[in-house]
Amino acid sequence: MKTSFKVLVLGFIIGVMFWGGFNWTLELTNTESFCISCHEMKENVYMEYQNTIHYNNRSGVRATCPDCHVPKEWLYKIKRKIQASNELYHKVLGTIDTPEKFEAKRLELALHEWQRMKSADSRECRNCHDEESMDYTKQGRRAIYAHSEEAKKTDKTCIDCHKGIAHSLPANWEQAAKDAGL
Amino acid sequence: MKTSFKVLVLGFIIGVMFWGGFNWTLELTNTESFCISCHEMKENVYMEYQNTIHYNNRSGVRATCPDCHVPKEWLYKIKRKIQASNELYHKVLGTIDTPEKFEAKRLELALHEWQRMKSADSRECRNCHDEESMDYTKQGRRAIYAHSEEAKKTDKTCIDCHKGIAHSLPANWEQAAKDAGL
Amino acid sequence: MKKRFVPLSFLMLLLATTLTLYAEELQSLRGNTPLSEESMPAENKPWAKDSEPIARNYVQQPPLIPHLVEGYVVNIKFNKCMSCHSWTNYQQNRATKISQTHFKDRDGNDLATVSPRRYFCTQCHVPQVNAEALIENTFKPVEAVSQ
Amino acid sequence: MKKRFVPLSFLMLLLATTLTLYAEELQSLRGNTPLSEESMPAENKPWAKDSEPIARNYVQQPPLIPHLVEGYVVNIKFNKCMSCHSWTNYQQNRATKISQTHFKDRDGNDLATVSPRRYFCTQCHVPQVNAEALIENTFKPVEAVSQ
Repeated sequence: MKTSFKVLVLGFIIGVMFWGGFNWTLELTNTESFCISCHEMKENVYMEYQNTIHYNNRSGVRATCPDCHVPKEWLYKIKRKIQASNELYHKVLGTIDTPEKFEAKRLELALHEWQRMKSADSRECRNCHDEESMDYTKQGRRAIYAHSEEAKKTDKTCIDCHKGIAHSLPANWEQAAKDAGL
Repeated sequence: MKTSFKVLVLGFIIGVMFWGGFNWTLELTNTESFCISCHEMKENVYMEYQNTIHYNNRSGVRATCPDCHVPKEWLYKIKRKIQASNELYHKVLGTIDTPEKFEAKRLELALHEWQRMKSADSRECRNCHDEESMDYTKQGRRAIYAHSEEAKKTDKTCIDCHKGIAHSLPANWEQAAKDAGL
Repeated sequence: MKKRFVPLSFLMLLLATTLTLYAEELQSLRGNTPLSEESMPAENKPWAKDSEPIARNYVQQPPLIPHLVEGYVVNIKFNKCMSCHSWTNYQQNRATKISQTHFKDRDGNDLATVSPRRYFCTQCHVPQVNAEALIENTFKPVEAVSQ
Repeated sequence: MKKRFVPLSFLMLLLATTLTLYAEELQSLRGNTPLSEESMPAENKPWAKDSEPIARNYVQQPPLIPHLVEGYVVNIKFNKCMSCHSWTNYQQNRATKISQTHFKDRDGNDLATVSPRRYFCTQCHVPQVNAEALIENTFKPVEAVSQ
């Protein structure tokens, strides 16, 4: 009895450490510094992102890679992380290990991401940009119209209009997006 | 041996559930809806906050109660949560359960929070507003001067200037803050 | 009786015409839309961004506010304007200090603090939007205030 | 030789005076600060916020851009302006459509797409800042373009 209690406590401690460690590691892979530890990310998309408002702006509120590309809710996050194992596979293959290869794949990769965002009703955009908190009167004329009338009339989601705000757009993306229904 | 392995697994599962459950509960107490479940918060500070830029702004990026008042790093968070047990005690006592009582305590409470923020170099402000991401050229003349020259010259931290941006200021706060070295 | 009726009806016609013309020129914020229909919202005029002090146009003009004042509270407990424009703070904040005239009551007695009738700054000092003047005017500032 | 020298030196003096006067009027961005000292940075002029279309001042004037264009990319792969101002998209975005003149090459031949010499929009169309004119001028738009 005494021994099995000790074993129980041991199991408990291992359980706590496992779960804490698992989530800690998960968060470690959920940082910008982890993302740009691959030169594929650092030399292409990260460079482009640095010229955008999500990197540098008036109030200094920055969105980093995982803010847009990894869901915040645990289940969606795990799902995305498991899908990302495919990225490890292509990292080993070297599928996009030169800027030229990356450029050739850019449209395909962008379409994947747009598809993911649209199907989730731009969930990751909305983690930060909440419609309820948005003061249209502080926006420009075009944004007021787009947000208050156009978007509601046509049931659009953020990514429908806001493509290419953080990274360069692929050549001929407009037709490709239309064909894919994005 | 077989039994103690089962006990170990049992302990492991309990450990995982305990740790998962503990953090899940911790996060539940770290939401705006939890904060304003007390009428003390809902009828005073929450009402005031709704008129400010942290509630409603151009881009719809909102800061909720815990974003400013609870540290994000685990250890600091736990420390603040333990201190918050004092708030439960005063909730039971009814120390600030009318607007009049709250008003009478406002200066004291504000001084506590300013002290906490100043001593942590406005850590919670900087969780969102990173100096590195801040584009001074997009700010007004006064902000450019204050951020690029005044703040650096005098080694100031956010809360030194940005008092009262989310809640009403107490009467005579200026002298009281000066006396407290804030 | 009949004699009087003619000029009266003429006057009424004149009045009606004038009112109609006037109504077309001066519009409410909802424009000419009938009450039974929903009008287009008036165009949103954003406040002007911070600028250098704006020159005055006449003697005794309360200076215009050349910066954003959104969310600046002036109430019984607190006057946000004073956190920069008071005599204590103006130097550190490189702001214009509040005029000595604001320390006098209506009888001309000097007070130690800002006179209550001068406490609500935006009663006289107003920020600007980048909008066209509703009515054109050709007012020219006097030489004394135009540098 | 001596005869020629006098008017030459006179001309040089005149030139030097003119240059000096000119130098005082026309300043570089660092103002009059000597190179050995650090100059104050020039004042930051924010781009004008979105407004209604700005009236043209002369025939053939490229219309000014009445909105922010920061971060709008125009490169070999992509022209951000065209995502609103192209013939395909202008209606949905309530934008001015690109002029038919932009589909002609320099020899006057009609093309199916925007002519390469017209592709870089901001070469001719420019956004505005709320700044005073560097040099005052009294130019008045012709009647044909001033509505």
